[in-house]
Formats: sequence, C-alpha cells, structure tokens
Amino acid sequence: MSVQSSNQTELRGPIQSSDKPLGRDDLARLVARDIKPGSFVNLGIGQPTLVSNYLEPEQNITLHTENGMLGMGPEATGEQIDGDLINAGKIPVTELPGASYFHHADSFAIMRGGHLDICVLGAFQVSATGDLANWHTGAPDAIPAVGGAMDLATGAKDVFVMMTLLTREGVSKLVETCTYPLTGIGCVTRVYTDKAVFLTGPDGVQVRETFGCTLAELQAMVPVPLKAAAAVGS
Amino acid sequence: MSVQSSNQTELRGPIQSSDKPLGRDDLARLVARDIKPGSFVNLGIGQPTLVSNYLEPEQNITLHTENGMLGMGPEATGEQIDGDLINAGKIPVTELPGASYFHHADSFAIMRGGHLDICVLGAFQVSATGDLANWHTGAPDAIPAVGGAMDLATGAKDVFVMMTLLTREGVSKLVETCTYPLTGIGCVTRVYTDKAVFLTGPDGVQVRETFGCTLAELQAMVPVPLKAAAAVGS
Amino acid sequence: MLNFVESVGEAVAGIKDGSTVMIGGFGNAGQPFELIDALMDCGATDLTVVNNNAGQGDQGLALLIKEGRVKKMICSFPRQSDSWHFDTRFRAGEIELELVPQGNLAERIRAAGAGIGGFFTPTGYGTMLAEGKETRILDGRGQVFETPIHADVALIKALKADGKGNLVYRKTARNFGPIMAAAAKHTVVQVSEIVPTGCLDPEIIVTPGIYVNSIVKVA
Amino acid sequence: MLNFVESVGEAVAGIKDGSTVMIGGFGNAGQPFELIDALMDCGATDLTVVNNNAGQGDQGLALLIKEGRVKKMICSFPRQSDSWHFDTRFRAGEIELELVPQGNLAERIRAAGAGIGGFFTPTGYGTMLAEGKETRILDGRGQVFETPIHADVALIKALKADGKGNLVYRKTARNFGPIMAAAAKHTVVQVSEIVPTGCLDPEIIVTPGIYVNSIVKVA
Repeated sequence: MSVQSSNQTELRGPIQSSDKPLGRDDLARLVARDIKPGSFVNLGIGQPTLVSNYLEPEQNITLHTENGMLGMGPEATGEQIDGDLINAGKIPVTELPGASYFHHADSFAIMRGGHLDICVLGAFQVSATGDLANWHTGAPDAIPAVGGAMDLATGAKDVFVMMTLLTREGVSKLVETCTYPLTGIGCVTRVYTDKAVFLTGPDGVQVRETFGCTLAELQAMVPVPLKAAAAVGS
Repeated sequence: MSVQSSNQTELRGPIQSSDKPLGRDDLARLVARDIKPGSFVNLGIGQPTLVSNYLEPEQNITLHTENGMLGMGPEATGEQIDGDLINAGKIPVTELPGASYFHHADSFAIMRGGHLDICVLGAFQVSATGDLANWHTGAPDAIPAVGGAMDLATGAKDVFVMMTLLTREGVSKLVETCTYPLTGIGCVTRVYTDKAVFLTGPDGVQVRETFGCTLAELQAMVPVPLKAAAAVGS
Repeated sequence: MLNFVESVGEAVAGIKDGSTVMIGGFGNAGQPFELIDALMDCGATDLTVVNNNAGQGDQGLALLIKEGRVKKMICSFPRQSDSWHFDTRFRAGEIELELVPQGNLAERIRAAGAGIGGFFTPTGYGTMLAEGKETRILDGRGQVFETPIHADVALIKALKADGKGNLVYRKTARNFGPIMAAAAKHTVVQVSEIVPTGCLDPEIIVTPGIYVNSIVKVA
Repeated sequence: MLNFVESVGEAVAGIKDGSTVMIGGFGNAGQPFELIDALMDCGATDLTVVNNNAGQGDQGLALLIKEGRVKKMICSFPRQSDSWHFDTRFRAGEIELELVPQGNLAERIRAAGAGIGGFFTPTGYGTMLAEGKETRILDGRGQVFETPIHADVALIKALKADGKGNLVYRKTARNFGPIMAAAAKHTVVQVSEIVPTGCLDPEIIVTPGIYVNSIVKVA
C-alpha cells in the first residue's frame, strides 16, 4: 500500500498517539519532525509559520519565501530589522549562511517548476481527493486575494495542510467536495489537524494517527470514509 | 512617406553616392555610420562583424552577443585571450566597462523581447517584402544549422542585412520571393550591398543610394521593382 | 535611450492619461515611494496599475487609488488589513480588478519582456481564476493559457546604477523590479546611489542597462 | 539531496542507458569536459543529448557521438568546421537530429525548469523549423507553439560552489548552465573551487543550491 510521496518519514502504527487534541504548537512540532532532512520548504502565512520554530539545525532544512529568497532565517528582532528583508507575510526576517536572492519570476519558477519538496499551507477546506480551498470564502462582499497560494498548491512536490479539523460551528473542514472556491485540484497529500493526521490522494483518505479520539469517534466527525493507514513495514 | 523605423539616421538624397561598388570595409563603415548613437546592437557572424571596426566611441553603441553578454569589446589578442570570454562565433573577445553577463534564456529574452535596436546579419536572399533566408541552402546533403539567426531576425527592432547584391553567378540575392528556406518573414528593414542600399518593407523596395551604378542599371540587375527613396525633408 | 534626470518629477513627466504603469515592490520592500508620489503630483489619471498589492495605508499607491486616478488594478493580493482605499473603491464598483495568482503575474510580466506570446501553466487550473480561459492537458496536467502583461511605463527601485544604467538591488527588495524593467516600454528607476561605469562587477548585474530609460537618485 | 563527490566517475555513475542528458557549454566555454569524459567511461548509451552544438574535434561530445552512444541530438548548431563525427553519423542516418532555433532551445529548457507546459513564440514562424507545429496569431504576430525540454540529467560547469550547492559562473561560460540545472531531474556540476557556506554573497548567486544534486571539484 502506497499513497505517499517520498517526503514522508514514516507511517506510524499506533493510531491514537495522544490522549487529547493537539495544540497549534504541538501540531507545528509534529509537522517539523515529519520534514525529511535536506528538504526545501515553503511555509505559508499564519499557522504554518509556527513550523519554523521547531525545525532542528540537524535537519538542514532550507526555507523559501516567494518574494525572492532561499535560506530564510527566523523573524528579525531589534537591530536585525531591515525593511528590504521580509517574508511573504511582509514580516521582517533574517538571512542564514548560504542564502540567495532572486527576482519574482525566478522565485516562482522554483515553486512552479516542482523544485520545492514541501509547502505547508492553511486551509478552509480539503476534499477527500486532496482538493484545496484556502484563498477565498466566496462571500459576495469579500475582497478576493490569492497571492502565491495557487502556485504553491500546484507546484510543490508535497502539499501539507495545517488546520483545525472543525470550524467554530463544529463542521468538518475535511469534506467530500469543497464548497469554497478552489485553490488547486488533487494537490494536498497530507492534512495535519488538532484531532488527526490524514493522508489524502486519489484512493481516498487514510488516518495516520489520532489525537484524543478513536478512529470511530473521528469518523463520526468527518463526512468522508476513513481508513487506518498501514504502519511502516506492515 | 515613411517606411523606416526610428533607428535610421537619414535618407540621403543623392542617389549615386560612390562611382564604384563598395568593398566590404567601406560597406561596414557605412553601416556603422548609420547606427544611431546609444543603440544596442547584435552583429552576426561573418561580414557583419566588420561593422565593429568602424563604430566610434562617441556613438556609445553597446554590443550584445547571444551567448550571454552586453558590452562586448573588440576581439581579444595575446594575453587578453580567455576561453571563458567568447562571442557567438566562438572567437575570444574582450569586455568593456559597463558590461554584464547573463544566462542563455536571459540573453535570448533580450533578443526575442524586442530590446535590441538593430541586428546586422548576412543573407543568402532577401525578398522585396523583407523576408530573410540566411541559414540553410536547402541542399539535400547539407547539415542544417540555425543558431540564433531566427531569434535575431524576428526579435530585433531593425534587421539590417549585409551582402553582395549578386551571387558569383551574377544572380540577384534581392528577389521577389526567397527560394532558400526562410529565416523570418517580413523582418528585414534595410539591405546593404556593394551596389546599393535598399529599404525593404510591406510597400516594396526603395533605393537609398547606389554605388557605381545608376538606378536604371541597378534595376536591370534586380528582379523586383525599385524606386528611389525620398531624401530627408522631401 | 538612457537619461539621468535630476528629479522624480522629471522622471515621470512623460506618463500619459490612460497608461498602464507597472510599480515594483512587494509590500514596502522595493516599492518606489518617491516615484509614486511624483506620479501623484504629475496628474496622470485613468491608469491601469500592475503591482502585487493594491496599496497600503495612506501613502503611495493607496493614495493614487483614493484620488480616483486608477481605473484598473492588476494584482495578486489586494486585500490587506490597511488596504482601505482600495476596499472602498472596489466595493463601490469604482475600480476594476484583475486578480492574478502571484506566479502567473510574475510569469506574465516576464513573458512580456521576453517576447513570449502566451504560455500554459498548471496554476489556477480548475479554479474560478481560470474561468473563461483556454485550457489543455499538457505533460499529463490540466493547464491554463495565460498572456503577457505589457506596460507603457515601469516605476521601480534599485540599490545602485552605473553610467550604463546597469542595476543591482538589495535583498528581497529585488522582487518585481527586474521583470518589470524588461516588460515596460519605458522604465524609470529610483536608486540610492549612482556609481561610475565600470564600478559594478559585470558578473553581479541583475538588470542590464538595455532595460532602463530614466534614472533618478533619491536621497 | 546534495552530494559532494570525490570523482567525476562517481558523479555520473547513475546515468542510465536511454537517458536524456543536457550538457552545458557554448563552444568550449562552460563545457564540462571532465564530466563528458566520465560519461564516456561509464558506458551509458542510447542517449538523447541536449547541447547547443553537436561536438567539435575529437573530444568530449564529439567522441560520444563517434562511439555511437548518442541516438539523438537536440541542438541549434550542429554544423561546424570540425564537427566531422556528427556529420558522418548524420549523413549515414545513424543519429537523429532535432534542430531548434537557439532561443527556442534556451526558452524550452527554461520552461521545463519553470513548470511551463508550453509557450508561443514568433521565432521560426513561417519557416521549415515550424512545419507541423501549432501556430496562432498573438499580439498581431504569427507565433509557434513550443514545448518544454526536460532532462534526466544535466552536466554543467561552474566556477565556484558553496556548501549549500549555490553556484557562480565565469563570464560567457555561464551560458546554458543555470537553465539546464533547473530543467533536469538530477544536476551534476563540476567546479573549479568549493568554498565554505557563507562565502558567496547571497546577492550574486546565479544558481541556488536547490537546483544542484552532485558537485565535484575538477583541478
């Protein structure tokens, strides 16, 4: 059984790996741990940015920011702040040794040409087949804004989504078919939520691990058929 | 009356400006004089390369070579020779102050994006409407090779051709319709030959000046209708 | 032809009503504030503006929009916490918006400068931003046909220029500058420093002078 | 993943029969002679080779062609005074030739690296090199549809690499290196010098390490 690309580390066996839902930082730590050493990664604005706090130097991860840089370092503070050195969220950042700068077409060629190993994005909805909706609520009075979301979704080798599983109203964001406007089709390979990690693909949704719920309890929250992912070696 | 682009200097009035055909160097000097100050120019392999010998520093011409350089200087000699610094003809050249290097896609973007003011090319044939044939004889046993000829022909704002008017067999290379395989359609704006300078375009062929022949004698050599170009101000 | 001009006013003086103007910058980085202010002062109106965003706060592009000088924005991310002037005009139906995925924006600008008549890209396939556009399957993927974005004028910011108009930039302020310089008929650059020709290493030049028309030094 | 290897043999060891191999260089400038020799030694055959030319004299690519290891050349200029090995094979019908205008060659390689599924260009329109290709009128000009050229492996030469695989080149030896590095699944680079990470100014890096897989220092 194989639904995953080369950038996952392993399929962990025990289906319930925490006795309570994961907080945002625990989830960011989990995503960080799952990124294969040596990867080139783009972290989307918002919750995905937290992942950078948990990357270990030994992992040798290179961060890309679509406004023209590889080798982005942590957020700048105090004297480090330089208006010419910002990330895609327009936050001042720092430069690591081995960084490089390039213009926007070259930067998006990195994304669109399939050179990033992983991008981590937030989402409004993800479908059972990996469709992503994360740029527009579709509300008639909303000002639409897409930025680089569609390029990341279609360009990266693996697209990881980080989101809460349920809306504030308790509705699953993992859905049979997205009702929000799409960002990309069939692009999401993995969904990290507070309640479970899902592997998505053409063959449907597998659950790698759950947090604070059983697979049966999870299935009750989610309107798409779930099955347990095989553990490594099984 | 206007058949010329912005890069011509003037339409000289006296139709016969030399009492004998021009040699290659005189022709190169004439082309050099006609290049507007400040222009960015690509000189093709062969006869067009001679033009560089007659460009005056005051003209402030910047030479482009398609293998990745603006600001190319004269051919390198002696100690100057550097295998990493060659022109499109693979001849060692030199670098002038203000030069820049770029990769092949960026170099051809300069050509294809319409940024070169003039390219000067050799030709087998030019048609009355400015079609160019300069890359392939069409002979069945010939090894075809095109290089950057088609990119230059379609990309430069003005395409000047330098050639002898007649083949060794005495046949005009200025033709109604090219019989050799085409390099580009309607791209040539001016043809410099040993016997005359022609302005080509959708309205047919005008003769700017002749060398060692009258317009009537020229017409007898050339199978396309000729008319005298208007002098400036007329 | 390259000109070194004395003031930002002179640099933008040729911009006509109805022009398409590309403005460099991503957020504030690389944004040519002084040139935008000069565009404000010169009075040109009915503009189509190409920029990643649609103005922030009460300065630069946001002011141009506030004053009704922009009839159309071509951008990827007009919605920001402080993009109130755009928001107001857009909700009132007083400004046209062509929303473009950021990579398509960059590639379409690049295509204009490189003489590409159009290209197919997977970005946006199957989304509302591809509605009405030609699509086809290439390399096994659904792709959308996108066309070049040309401009009459580009206003950009660089770090240094030499006497030939060659430019270098600084850090992520490089962003859209190099591709906009190539895509516009007339490129105006504000720089922090002008150095003598020969003082920039030919290996590190990002924008060759062939793409530059007017340079003005801004303190 | 990036590897620094000890020998050119190790660098090309993974190249399989039937691979498409891009080889950098324009004439001798930027040509990775040592990597080509290693490709010769490693025995891979039935290759499709992408290079501007089709070998010169009795070295490098010309030898690969002489030995019958190249089934197809994709290039712009195979005819040179000393391209006798290609000439012989071509006249004997023993090597396939895809002749591509040099700008289309560069742009098609660039398209592969940039994720573009195809593009329209005026170059070649109305000529025999566009026969059988889709055409359309765009921006008032006849244009030809061209597709990306992908490769399994790129063999290129750069001046220096740092520990992250970032590359800088030297003068016109830069030529096809940066675009081939981006277009191939696996990029092998021979360099004159390897410097510690942090020793290359981030502003002057031409090929970011993300495009590089194997680096070998050649004396």
